[in-house]
Amino acid sequence: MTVDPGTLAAIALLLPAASFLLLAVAYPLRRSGRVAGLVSILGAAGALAAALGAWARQTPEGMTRIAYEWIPQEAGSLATVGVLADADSTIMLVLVALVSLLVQVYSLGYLDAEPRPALGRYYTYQSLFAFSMMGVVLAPGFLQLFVFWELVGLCSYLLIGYWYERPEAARAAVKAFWITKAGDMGLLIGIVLLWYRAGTFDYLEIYDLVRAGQLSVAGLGLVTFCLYLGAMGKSAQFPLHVWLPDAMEGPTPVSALIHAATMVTAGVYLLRRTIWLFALTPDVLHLIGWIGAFTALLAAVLACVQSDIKRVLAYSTVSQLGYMMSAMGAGFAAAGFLHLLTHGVFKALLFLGAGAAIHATGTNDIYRMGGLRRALPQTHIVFVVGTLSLAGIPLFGGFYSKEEILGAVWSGRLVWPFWMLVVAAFLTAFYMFRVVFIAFWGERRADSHGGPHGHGGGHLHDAPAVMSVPLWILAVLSVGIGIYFVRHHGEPEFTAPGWLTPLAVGVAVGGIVLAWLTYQARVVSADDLARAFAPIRRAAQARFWLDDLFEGLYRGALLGLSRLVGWVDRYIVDGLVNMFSAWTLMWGDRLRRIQSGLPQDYVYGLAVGLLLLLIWVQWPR
Amino acid sequence: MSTMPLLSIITWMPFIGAVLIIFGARHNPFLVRLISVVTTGISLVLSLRIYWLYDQQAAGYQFYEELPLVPPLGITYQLGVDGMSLLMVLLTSIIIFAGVWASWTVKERSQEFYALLLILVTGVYGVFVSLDLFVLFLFYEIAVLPMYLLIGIWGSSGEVRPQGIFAWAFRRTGVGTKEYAAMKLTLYLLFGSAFILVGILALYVSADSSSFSLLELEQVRFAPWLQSWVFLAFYVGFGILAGIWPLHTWSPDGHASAPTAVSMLHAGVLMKLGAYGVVRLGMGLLPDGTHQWMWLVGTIACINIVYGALSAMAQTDLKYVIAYSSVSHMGVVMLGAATLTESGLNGSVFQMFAHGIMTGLFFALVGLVYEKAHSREIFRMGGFGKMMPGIATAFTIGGLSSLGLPATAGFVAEFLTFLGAWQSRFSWWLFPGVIGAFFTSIYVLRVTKQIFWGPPAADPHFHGLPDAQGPEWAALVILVFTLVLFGVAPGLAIDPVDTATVPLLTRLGVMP
Amino acid sequence: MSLEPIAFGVLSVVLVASALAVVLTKNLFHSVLWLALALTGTAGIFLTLDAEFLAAVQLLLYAGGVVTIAVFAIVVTERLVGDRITQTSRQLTNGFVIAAAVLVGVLSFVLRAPQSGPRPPIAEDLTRAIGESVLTRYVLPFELLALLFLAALLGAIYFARPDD
Amino acid sequence: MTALSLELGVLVLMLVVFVGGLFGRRDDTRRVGVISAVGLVALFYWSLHLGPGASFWGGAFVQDELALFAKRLFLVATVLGILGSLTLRAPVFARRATEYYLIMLASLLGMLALASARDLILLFVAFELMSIPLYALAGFQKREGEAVEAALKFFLVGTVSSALIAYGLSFIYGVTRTTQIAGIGAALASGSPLLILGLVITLGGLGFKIAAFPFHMWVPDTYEAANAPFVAWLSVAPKAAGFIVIFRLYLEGVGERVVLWVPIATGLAALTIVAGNLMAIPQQNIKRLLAYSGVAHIGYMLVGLAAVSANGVAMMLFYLVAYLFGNMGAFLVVEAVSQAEGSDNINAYRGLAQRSPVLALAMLLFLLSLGGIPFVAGFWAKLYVFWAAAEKGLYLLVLVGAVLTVVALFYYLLVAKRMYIDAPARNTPVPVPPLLALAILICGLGVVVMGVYPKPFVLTAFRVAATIF
Amino acid sequence: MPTSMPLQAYLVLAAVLFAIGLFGVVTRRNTIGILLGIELMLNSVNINLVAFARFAGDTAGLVFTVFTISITVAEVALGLALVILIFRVRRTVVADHLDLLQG
Repeated sequence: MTVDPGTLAAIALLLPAASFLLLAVAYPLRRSGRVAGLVSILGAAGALAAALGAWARQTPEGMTRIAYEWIPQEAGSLATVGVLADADSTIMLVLVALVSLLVQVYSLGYLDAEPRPALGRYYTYQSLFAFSMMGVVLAPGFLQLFVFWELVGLCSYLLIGYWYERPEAARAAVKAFWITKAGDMGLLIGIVLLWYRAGTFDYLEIYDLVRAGQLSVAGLGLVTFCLYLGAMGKSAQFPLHVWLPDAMEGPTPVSALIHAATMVTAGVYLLRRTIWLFALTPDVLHLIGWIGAFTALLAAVLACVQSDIKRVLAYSTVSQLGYMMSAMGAGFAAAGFLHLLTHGVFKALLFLGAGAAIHATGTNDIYRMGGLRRALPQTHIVFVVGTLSLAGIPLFGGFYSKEEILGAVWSGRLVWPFWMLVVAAFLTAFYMFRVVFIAFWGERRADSHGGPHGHGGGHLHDAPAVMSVPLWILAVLSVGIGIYFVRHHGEPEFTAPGWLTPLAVGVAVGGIVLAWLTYQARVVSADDLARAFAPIRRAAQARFWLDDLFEGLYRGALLGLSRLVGWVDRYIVDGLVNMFSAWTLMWGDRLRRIQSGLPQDYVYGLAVGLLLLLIWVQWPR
Repeated sequence: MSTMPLLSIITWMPFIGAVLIIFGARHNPFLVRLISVVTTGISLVLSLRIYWLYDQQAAGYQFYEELPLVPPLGITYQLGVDGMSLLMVLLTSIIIFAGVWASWTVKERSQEFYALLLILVTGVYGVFVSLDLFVLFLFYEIAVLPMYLLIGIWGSSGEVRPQGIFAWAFRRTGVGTKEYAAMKLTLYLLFGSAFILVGILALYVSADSSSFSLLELEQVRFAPWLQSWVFLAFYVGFGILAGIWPLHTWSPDGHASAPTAVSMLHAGVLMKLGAYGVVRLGMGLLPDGTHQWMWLVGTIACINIVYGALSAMAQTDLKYVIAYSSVSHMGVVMLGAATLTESGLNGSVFQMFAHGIMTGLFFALVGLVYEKAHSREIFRMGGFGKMMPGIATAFTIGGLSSLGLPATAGFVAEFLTFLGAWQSRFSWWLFPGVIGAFFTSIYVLRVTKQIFWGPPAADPHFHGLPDAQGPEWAALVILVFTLVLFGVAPGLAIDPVDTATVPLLTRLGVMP
Repeated sequence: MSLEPIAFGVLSVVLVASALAVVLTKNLFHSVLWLALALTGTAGIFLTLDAEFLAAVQLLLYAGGVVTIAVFAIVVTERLVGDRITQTSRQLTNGFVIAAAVLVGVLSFVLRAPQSGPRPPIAEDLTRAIGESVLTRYVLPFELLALLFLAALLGAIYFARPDD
Repeated sequence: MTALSLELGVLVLMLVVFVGGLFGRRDDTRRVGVISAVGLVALFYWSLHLGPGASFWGGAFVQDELALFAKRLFLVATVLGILGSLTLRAPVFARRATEYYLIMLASLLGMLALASARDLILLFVAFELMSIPLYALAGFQKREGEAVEAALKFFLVGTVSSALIAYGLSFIYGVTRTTQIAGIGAALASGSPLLILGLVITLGGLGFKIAAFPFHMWVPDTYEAANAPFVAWLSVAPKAAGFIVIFRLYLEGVGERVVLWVPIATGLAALTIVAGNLMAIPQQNIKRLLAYSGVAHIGYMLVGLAAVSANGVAMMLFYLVAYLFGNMGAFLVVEAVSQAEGSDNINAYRGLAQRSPVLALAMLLFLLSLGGIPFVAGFWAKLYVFWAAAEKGLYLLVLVGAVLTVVALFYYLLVAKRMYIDAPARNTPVPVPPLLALAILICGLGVVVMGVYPKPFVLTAFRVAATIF
Repeated sequence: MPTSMPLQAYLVLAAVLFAIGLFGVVTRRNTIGILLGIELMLNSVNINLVAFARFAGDTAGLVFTVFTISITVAEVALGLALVILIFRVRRTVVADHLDLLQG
């Protein structure tokens, strides 16, 4: 029996949906906590199996499309839903399913101290997320993409706010939602505008139009820019990246899954799916490349000054997303997509690793960790593997894809972005090893014993199997990918200059060395370093005032405007209504006074009335 | 097709219930509720049945009933539904059925409460199913008037400090009290009905066909000048009920003061009645007037969307937030209609339905929260998610639908409207619409965060509150289910609606 | 040349003058007397219009009846108050303006009316004709008039009797 | 003589009352009221068997559809008025019942004759026969300063208006050279200014009777001071009679020239509606409130007149019937509450719904009917007159009327608020004397039946109005 | 000097009397005085009627006059009774004092 990849992909999509529905409707099941987790994990596992099947059966050129009518209209259907399985979507599907499954398993350990109903809620959200993210991946058209795009945003919101009783978490959740939503509004407009030109939401149909040259290019830049706005919000590009670091208020597995491996890459994935459309508007592509590179550099700088391990990783994610985007901007989507996949694996690894450390120590602060190398040897190893991948050291996952991006950007003649990315690569290696040296290698801090998760009590130990097994799987994958690419070079779409590899490896090693000198060997004083870059450091600690800007816009401009409008509505618009009614009352009172009670005044009334009649009847008309 | 007068039964069943309650259920609160549930339940079941039986291939008005009332004037009790009114009838049924459950706890004078509520519902049904303008108007008035007592007796007063240049007027009108709100709502809507009446009479007189029948008037091509002003009259008249800016100010006060089921019904269904009137009478009968004034309708709708959202953001009273969100969402309804495109109009009708359900849900929830916490002050409450997860979840789903999140009915409606807006003559309408949706996400989530998904309130008064119970669940489940069902499968609504909007647009000359 | 225009002129002057006196005199009793004069003058006008019977009715019923009742009322009220009633007027200007305006209004129509023809001759006995029509064509109003008197008197007696 | 049977019947009834008053207890002769009521019911029943067509004295007295319609209306109103009056508490209404009912019947007789009058003299005499007893009835509580004052005001203004009518009629007679009303139509065609003058002056006098603004000023004072059942009757029957006269003089057989009255009627209608409704707002006394609202209702009826068409007249007739039940019903409830509370202040109605739900419901129905709300008579009434006016293109007038309806509802709802929303001062039910309850019940039934099934009434109104044009 | 006065002359005379009567009605303070004004107004009606009747050569106007005169008397009778009554109840016949009811 042969099942085509489309069907398998659809099965992968529907399994988490089923577990979500089950958990959402079956109230007692949800309240039971771990059982709910098992249901969700079962769904994710099934989805992974189906995804792997789909991937295995997928030929590079093959394409399966399943579509059902979703919104009808007089002339056929307005919008369809379905599945578009091709090489890109199936591999992405595998990534999503894999990370989802691992994270869900990991969470059993990470969140074991949670009350049962809360845990059930968590897994319900997780299932919904898996379903939604797969929906994004498999979407055959813009509308479905948008539907699931919003749903993943919802899941992000729900999961960031999982510990909603913490004010920061609640605030971060809405902040994430609002800022991505702002971008999504651009996406929505873009979709509407594109639909108006193309008459369809379907990728393939639009692609056919583009190939046939039937899609007018004039003014298309606005459309693609609007589409890009969506990607900008979701993939945390400058200046809409501000939500992502705050999103770290969510549980760490959530950060790993949503805010590192999958959801935040949706923007990149969108560009990958529709790069042929963006190719029609080179200006917009250039802009994307510039913004991507700038984001990469900016976030790398920001990452250097963070002391919260998750925030370092978050800025790192922003930075890496910038990498991917700049590759897209250079017009070489495959390079960016490749980095998306590898980044998904090793960044999930890093987050889960950091999660293990946090779980053990009960703090996010790298300066309060220290010396975890000995206390958590397994965690240490996998974390270093992830770090090396991220830094772009050969034989590790990120090396090849990162170099591809640099090559792509160079080939795309984005010279300035290229050098920004190189600097960012240096900084990446630096800040990641800064974390490694401070948290894992440095002196053990006296106060770092035991977290709130009940595993403390004096001595630290590695995470339980449910957490470590996923870590190891990801670590192995990171290395595996790295080795795989050493042996299997894909055909690049461009020819990179020969000096690129030494340069890339060089800056990475340079970064590591600097970090070692500063934080481990203490040859370079961290304070001197800080002093040398004082203005940048201060700006970076203030997050370049971007968060303040958004806060100001929100509180000052928006809430201020709303208060003004609210006041105007109550006291001017409604005031006018009240004025009319008050006038009516007043006139009633005034008119009543002609009723003086004097009999002769009543006769006056009679006479005046008669006069009025006499005048009115002979009024010329 | 069934030979039973289904529409009449649907329409009059609540009225029968009201009569039974008045005369048969004195001092027996349970019997009162039972009668209410049974009669509205019958209406709901029959609404589903006509939804099921409606022949979408044949389209047009079905389940036709006729009974001449005043033959010399051509007034006929004439009922029928097309795809659009079908959906509205269903909406009404769902909302009132849920409303009865949601107000299970009304204790004071419950006999009168339910009787008035059911009479009101008969009026609402009547407007949606009647094909005779006169009868429609008659039902319209019935749908408005019981509101006065419902709000006046069972409503709640707030406090508004008079200020600004009209402070004197506020002091004179006694703003803030429930009596004020009730009077304002009733009079404002009746003020609107004056315009409707003039419009209807003008059409009747000019048509020269001695009939108030919609079916016959649809065949008449009225003189352009007449169309022009009659359309405006309809727009103002029905627009007041639809909450168009700047004639919307009855709605926040009214909805905030009204008891739960009344707010549900009023914001959920009655405001739709206004939009329905503009579409059915304004656009359906007056093509030239429609074309002439659509710029106004759409532009004001845009103002509604953004202005309503901003006003909602400024409120500190939960009910006012919801009330202003209705103003904003009714803007979407009117915008969709103003686009004069298939997707826009479908979106408009869909939004009527979606907003009806979601706002019904909202008001049900606000009622429940108020009942448990005895507060509507957003910034005094907090962290209810833990104590009342059911209410919190339902509120979140309603909120998400309100901000147009996919997989809820709100998204499809807004999206279709946006598509239509860009297709219309005034493509810039799209942008206020989108901005409004964004603003909606801000105020909805702000409120949700503050009350439910945020840190607990400091006030010990708000600790240990119960979740929804018993009958209240019924209301929530029905509404949430509907909201999601129609969001996931919008075809359920759009298929029948399309059979009504396409002929309408054809008559307007914008579709072949 | 007949006497009629002269009589009309003289009577008009008397009428208007006495009417003005009725509404302007301070002494109420004098007012009533002036009214009697005005009513008598009206009877004179009737004579110039060849309506002798009506002149008689006017004198008997009107001048006689009304004036008597009025005097009676004055006497009664004066006796009760124990003092002579002097009456003043209020808002003379307003009253003049409104009365003048009504007069102008009425005259604006009257003077626009086409000139009437000459007076037709009177052939028959007017009194007899009146009597006949009252008993034939106008018998119903006549009967009703009787009832009207009955009702009015019932009311008047009810009001005037000092008991209960 | 069957055509005159109603008038003769009332005459006989007056005799019976007169004789009946001579016998029995001196201090309570109220049974003559019962006799009158029974007699009038019998006459009403008899009137249903009368057909139109008779004409006497050369067309001076006609028994046409309009006359019959009006007579039935007068009879119903009077029966209701008498039923209400029988329950009056003040001793004078028991001791002097003979006078009271005799005078009332005399007035009724005037109305009956007026309805058939097609001759100026008959019209004037009948009109006065109707009016003069009203002055006596208004001041019937002659020990009460307010009642007497009201009666005097009523009398003074009324007599001036009689003078106006007589003055106007004299011009009409002068131009048409006949006392036949039928002559007006022909004469109007010539456009004689004197005729128009006469008709306009007469209209001024009639404006007093129907209480159009600004001729209405006697209304609130009289209504406030006189007893409620009498006011209920006064607010309906004489006004209806006034309208019948208007139909006869201004519309019947006038033909094309009838458009002359459109601007006048439009202006009067608009003024009356606006002024009546506005002045009603600040009233605290329910009778004054109803008085001003009654003024506004006259305005609405004038909207029908402004249409100067058969439809307009038909709709006015329908309106009159609706107004009869609604307004009389309201005043009768006022009497019931007044007897229990000793006050006509609207605050006396606080919590009535909880004290006497049925009475409150009845009042609510009457108020809603007056306010023009569906399923009670007033809704159709208002709609119909608006329709008639719209038919003639008077959209602006209709709009004014419809918008002012909202103002009217404001003060009706204020009463409803007191009955339904406010808490009662005490919880004892309001006792309603059986006869009063019967009268209220009749009014309530009338309001509801007309509201739910207006068809027969409308058809009748159309049939009646068709004969005028 | 014409041989006989035209109709208009009588009508004008009547109108003047009517206006004077009205003036009296609205200016006199004593209710009896007001009644006298009303009498003047009604009296002018009679002049009108008789004049019209004469110029039409018709008797109906004369009959009408008989009726108006009679009715006037009845009205005056009732009115004066009312005046006496109000004097008894309120101790005044000044119209300006009769303003218990107003508004």
